[in-house]
Amino acid sequence: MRKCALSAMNDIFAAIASSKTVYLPVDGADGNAAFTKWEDGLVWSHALNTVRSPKDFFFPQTEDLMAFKTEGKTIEVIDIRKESEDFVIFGVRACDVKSFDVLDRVFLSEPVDSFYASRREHGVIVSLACSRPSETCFCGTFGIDATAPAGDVTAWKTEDTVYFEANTAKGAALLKDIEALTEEASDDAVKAQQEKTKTILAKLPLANLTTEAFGGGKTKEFFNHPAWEELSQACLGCGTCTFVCPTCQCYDIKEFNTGNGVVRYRCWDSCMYSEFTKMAHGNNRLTQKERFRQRFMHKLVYYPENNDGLFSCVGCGRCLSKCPISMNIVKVMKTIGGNNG
Amino acid sequence: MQRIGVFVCWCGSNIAGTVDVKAVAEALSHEPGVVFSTDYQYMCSQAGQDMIKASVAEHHLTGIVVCSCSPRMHEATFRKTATAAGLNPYMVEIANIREQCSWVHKDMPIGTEKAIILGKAAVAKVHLNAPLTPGESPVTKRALVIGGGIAGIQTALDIADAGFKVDIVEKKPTIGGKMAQLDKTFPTLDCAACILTPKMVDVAQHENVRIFSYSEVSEVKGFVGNFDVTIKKHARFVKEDLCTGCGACVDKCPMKKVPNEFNLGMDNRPAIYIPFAQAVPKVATIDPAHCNMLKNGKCGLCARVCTAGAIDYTQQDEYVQEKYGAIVVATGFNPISMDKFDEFAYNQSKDVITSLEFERLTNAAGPTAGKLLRPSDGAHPHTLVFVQCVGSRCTACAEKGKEYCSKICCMYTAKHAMLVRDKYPDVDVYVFYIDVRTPGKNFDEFYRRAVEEYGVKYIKGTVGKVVPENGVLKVQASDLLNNKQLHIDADMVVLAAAIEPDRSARPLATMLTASMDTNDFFTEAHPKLRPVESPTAGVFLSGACQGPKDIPETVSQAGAAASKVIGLLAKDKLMGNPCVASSNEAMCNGCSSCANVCPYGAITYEDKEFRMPDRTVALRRVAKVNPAVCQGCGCCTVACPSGAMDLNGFKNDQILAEVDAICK
Amino acid sequence: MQKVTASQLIDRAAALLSDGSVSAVLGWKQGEFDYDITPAVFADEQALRDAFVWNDFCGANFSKYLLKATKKVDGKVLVFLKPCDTYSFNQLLTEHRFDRDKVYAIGIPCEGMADIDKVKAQSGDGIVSIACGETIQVTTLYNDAPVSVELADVLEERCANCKSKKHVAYDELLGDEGDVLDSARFDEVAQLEAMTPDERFAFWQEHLSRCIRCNACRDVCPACTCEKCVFDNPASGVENKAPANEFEEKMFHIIRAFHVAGRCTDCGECSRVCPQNIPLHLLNRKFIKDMNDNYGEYQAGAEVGSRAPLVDFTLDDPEAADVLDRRG
Amino acid sequence: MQVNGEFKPLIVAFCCNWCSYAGADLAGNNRLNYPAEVKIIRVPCSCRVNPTFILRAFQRGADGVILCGCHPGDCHYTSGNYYTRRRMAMLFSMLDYLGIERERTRVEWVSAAEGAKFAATMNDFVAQVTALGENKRLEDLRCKK
Repeated sequence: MRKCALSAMNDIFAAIASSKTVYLPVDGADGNAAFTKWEDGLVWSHALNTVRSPKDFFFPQTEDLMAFKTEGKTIEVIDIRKESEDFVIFGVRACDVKSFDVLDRVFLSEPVDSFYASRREHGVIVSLACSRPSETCFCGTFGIDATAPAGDVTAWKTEDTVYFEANTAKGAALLKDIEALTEEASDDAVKAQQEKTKTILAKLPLANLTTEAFGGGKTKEFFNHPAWEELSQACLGCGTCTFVCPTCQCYDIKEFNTGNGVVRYRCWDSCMYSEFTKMAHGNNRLTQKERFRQRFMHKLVYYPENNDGLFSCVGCGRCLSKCPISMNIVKVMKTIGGNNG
Repeated sequence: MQRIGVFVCWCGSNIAGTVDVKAVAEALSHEPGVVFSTDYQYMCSQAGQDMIKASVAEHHLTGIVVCSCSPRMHEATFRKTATAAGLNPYMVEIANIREQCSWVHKDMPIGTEKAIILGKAAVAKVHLNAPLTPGESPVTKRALVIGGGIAGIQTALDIADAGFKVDIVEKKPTIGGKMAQLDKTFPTLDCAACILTPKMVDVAQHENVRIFSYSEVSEVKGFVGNFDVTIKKHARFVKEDLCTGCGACVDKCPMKKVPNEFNLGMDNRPAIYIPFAQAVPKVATIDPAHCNMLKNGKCGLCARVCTAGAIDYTQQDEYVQEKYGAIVVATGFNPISMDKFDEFAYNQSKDVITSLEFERLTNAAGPTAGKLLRPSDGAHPHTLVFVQCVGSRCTACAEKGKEYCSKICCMYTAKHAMLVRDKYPDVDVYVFYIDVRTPGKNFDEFYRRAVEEYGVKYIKGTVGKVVPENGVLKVQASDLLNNKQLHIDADMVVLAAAIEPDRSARPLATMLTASMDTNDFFTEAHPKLRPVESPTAGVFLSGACQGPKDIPETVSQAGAAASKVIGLLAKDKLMGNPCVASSNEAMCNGCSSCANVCPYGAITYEDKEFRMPDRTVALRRVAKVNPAVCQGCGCCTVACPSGAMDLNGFKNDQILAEVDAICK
Repeated sequence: MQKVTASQLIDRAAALLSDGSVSAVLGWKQGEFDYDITPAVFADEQALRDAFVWNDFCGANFSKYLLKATKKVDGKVLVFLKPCDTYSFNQLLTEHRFDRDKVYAIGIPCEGMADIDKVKAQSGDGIVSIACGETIQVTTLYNDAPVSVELADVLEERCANCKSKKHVAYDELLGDEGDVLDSARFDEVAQLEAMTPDERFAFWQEHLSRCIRCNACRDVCPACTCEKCVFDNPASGVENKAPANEFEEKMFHIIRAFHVAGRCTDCGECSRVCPQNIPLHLLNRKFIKDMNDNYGEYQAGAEVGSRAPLVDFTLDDPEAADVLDRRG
Repeated sequence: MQVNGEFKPLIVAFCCNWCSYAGADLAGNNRLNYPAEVKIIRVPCSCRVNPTFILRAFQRGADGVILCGCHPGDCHYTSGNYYTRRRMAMLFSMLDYLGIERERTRVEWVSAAEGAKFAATMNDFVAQVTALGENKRLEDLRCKK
């Protein structure tokens, strides 16, 4: 385990930034933290987490896939793919690190999404253990240990010191790059913080929420559950939950006519939108109830069914705090699953 | 995908001098969808048009772009060419490369480049053009004239003479309007009744004219060529078809103290009355507010004396429904109320009267049998003061009067002054004026006669106050030319009250969806070029409802309105302009924004059942555009938040395509 | 603290349900953490007694829900309306968006609603419970004793600049009627106007670049009730699902603000729900302020059937250049 | 657009059919020059111009947008330009509020008889936009060549 003084982090960022782009959570003018490209002097936020999840780094909201150039009546197809550059993301929380597993299973299984794969390959994740979880946190429900997040490197932040431990070869290489700026450390302080955090985690309001009732094979049990009607009745049909969600991975492919050609790009889509997966005959999800059900059935039943029991929710709590009408997966799990946490 | 032909015109050297037309044709030939592109010296010539026609056939064109002069010049020409070639005329777009390109740019490369871009925009638009067909609607060959004054009478007569049926609706028991109350008319001083009453008789006897007197329009539905109108006939308690107008009932009626509105309250009439001797229809009317029989069930004298048995105390208001192809508004004017003009003591002294009251006072059929007598005591007056512009041109006192000039007062005041001096040379007559306005044939001559031959004392200045004192009206005034204050002891003061549109006009305008200005005068479709048409198709304007007018002007406008109506009714079918708005009901919210901005009242709403995306059926309020009424301005399309409203020929996507092509 | 209590509302709603005057109640439903309250339709008294809440966190404006509720529910829907909600209610009626006869509206006074982010700024994160009384008592994982927070210090922006405590529509009013207030809601707009164009550009660039086009602002907006929004309609030419670049971000917000101009009652829901804290109300208020300054005071929703400034005109309106010059 | 190192703005002019488009024609009839950078789009009435069209022009690379209609009171459709006046005043004020140069937008009333005014207006507007330079604040980089 390596450590450095919190006050020395600027040097660490500078050292890494000499060869890779560095991103870290920085407090914005609006009071929220957001992953921001590091520049000299930018301060690592103390916020628990960002509003936008770090999935943007691998699966950005919009991304050009290919282009067509038109000249009169001729069309030329342009391959605009290029290899991603190396980058490091600092401060990814345990829940969000876990979300990359969820995304990987979608984008890295055959056929591999080359855009995603390239970014994943070139990105180094420095996770950050939690010490002050919020009431909206429930990563424990999905078996995630907030005090020991995965990632290429795990970091723990105390009052004045940052501890690092490499988990992968990529991580080890990163620590190697900054070896001169860090020193060897015992894990006592980390252990103490973990202990303390665990007692807090146990006291969280959602600490006892479980996934017992859910998982693959539960489609029949839940699909026609009468509670969907009531749960979805206030849903506005906006895309906030899906867009702040670290595991939502649906996208639409669209074309933009630039006047001189066409750009084919993809952008996040939301199963909450009435236009989602609309086909020539219309839409098979007729009302917000069906759209709402789709989202939660996907997270809690369909996805685990296809992915060895892995749920596509990591308990980050973003939808709990950001839904305009405060309807969220916890309320759904408790109502449908009969789980009173 | 369209198959587009591009035709670039040289216009001799007009275009070709600054634009390389061959380069334009060549450049546009590479645009997607263009299957044929050529240039020619004069595209509008017969040979040029023949070339277009041949090309349509040869290349199976579905759309045509002509790069030529302004569409204002030859759009119609090329649309006809397209029709002749078997294409829909609206599949033609013009790129204006003459007026807006070759003529304003001097440099050949620059002009050529711009011409190509304008051509591309036209090509982009034609891609999205769709064939348009003008809607057809039948025309009901009957006109409605609302108002039976000289304007309405003249309009009705002219329409009727052309062979069309006309109905006149008049809210008073008789037609005739204001003109029937006048004494003499300027500038010829012929008697109003002598020229009006024969027309009243003519119109009443005309086989094509029906008169609904004592009636009002209560509902208007429909649109140009197809109005459905409900007319409310007030109960007059006298059977119109039986009454002979003998007047026996009028003589016998015991209730004789009803203020006579025809004489503006200066004398009385019975509860059953005929407004004046030449009234049309000459039928008695019972005033239910004063008739003892109707109020208390006691009396019944009139029924007893009526040998024709025309009296019917049980008569009810009656509603008549009729269809019309055109509606003429001729609701006329009234003098404004003098209540707010305390300075002239109108409400304090009977000897302060309005000019219209003065008309009755000098009229042989009036309350004094035409003798000039002071209303308060019937004495012969010696000094008369006329005050002009009372409530007119009132820029500083908008809450009291009107900002506009009432136009007729200068002339009738000159007339009044002259009449007084002619009959009673012993009477001193003063006229206070701001300006004397006499822009009419023989008008200024008339005014000068009043001053020069009749010795009327015209004083430029204003009357500040009129104070009734010991049977005399103390008039305080200023003489602006001599810069002095004047004090005149007058026996009578005559106020040239401003005129305003009749009160019935505003609700009528709402029913007709015809627009009005802030003074409640009806607005014309165009102030210069369409002065007798309302912006609402099929509604026409006659007389003072559109603005202050004297009799000759009213009569000429009445004739003009009639000719417009005749032009409309002469058609069997109305062919609409197909470039009108239409609403995509699936997207319409029914919010009324579009109807709020429509200047023509072309948009109505209906509740319609829709299959919703979730397969339920819902009743939704949606906009409907009447293509026969819409004029195609497109205002509604921008007011519509959902984009449900679009305009044929200038659709959103067409304009966006033009923008895109230009900004490429 | 709210002047009318939850039990007063529940009792009244229960009475109206039981005598058949209404067949459903649109109200606020208890959440997980005392502050995450969800709009809900209550069908019977038991449901009301179980979960209906009314406290300092009941921000949701129910007017828009009436579009769906009045179509779905047989009989009348009882809706509770705060003063600002009543303006939206009227505006929707002006636009014929729901059947007034199917609604029983109860006006309730409002002392302003609390912004949970502002509460957390005082109490800290890790909220275990919140009790709304004279003050807001917040119990957290990280404080030994409850933290006491004054409602006045943690009001949502729209409540801190409340325009009216007067209900402009209701069938019945619980509690006392308030007044239209002289609010400072345009101050921030004026401050922006006083900046240089470069500063304004930087301000909006920073804020709008955060937009994730989740459409929460649009979907919560009581003025945005289009059957089909232009931004969802491929035929409109402006449809898009993502803020692909700076232009798209601006385009969406300009057009959205323009479409609701004259119809926006300034209820503030857009800013309340924005997950990225974009001050969207500053766009809507800009239009309101401009319209007030140039065409006379107009409050959308103040009365049913009024004609909004952009579907109206006078002969002597100022020219576009004058409108810009007037502000300097 | 840069032409030989010189900035040539792209100007989109929306002209109502009855007055301003005819005014532009008259400018042509009288051979009154104005820069070819001005490209005119004909609309029936100025009130047909949706703010979307204006934003679209900027998106696609226009450096200035001018809207011309009949003088107030002279609208062929009686009141269209009054609505235009309000709509554009509000839209342009909003663009200004967002920090977009106000000199890039203009409303001008040009009658069918005002060919000279049309040409003078276009000359002036082109000069004004040229002085501002390229539209950077309301452009869509995807549309750049």
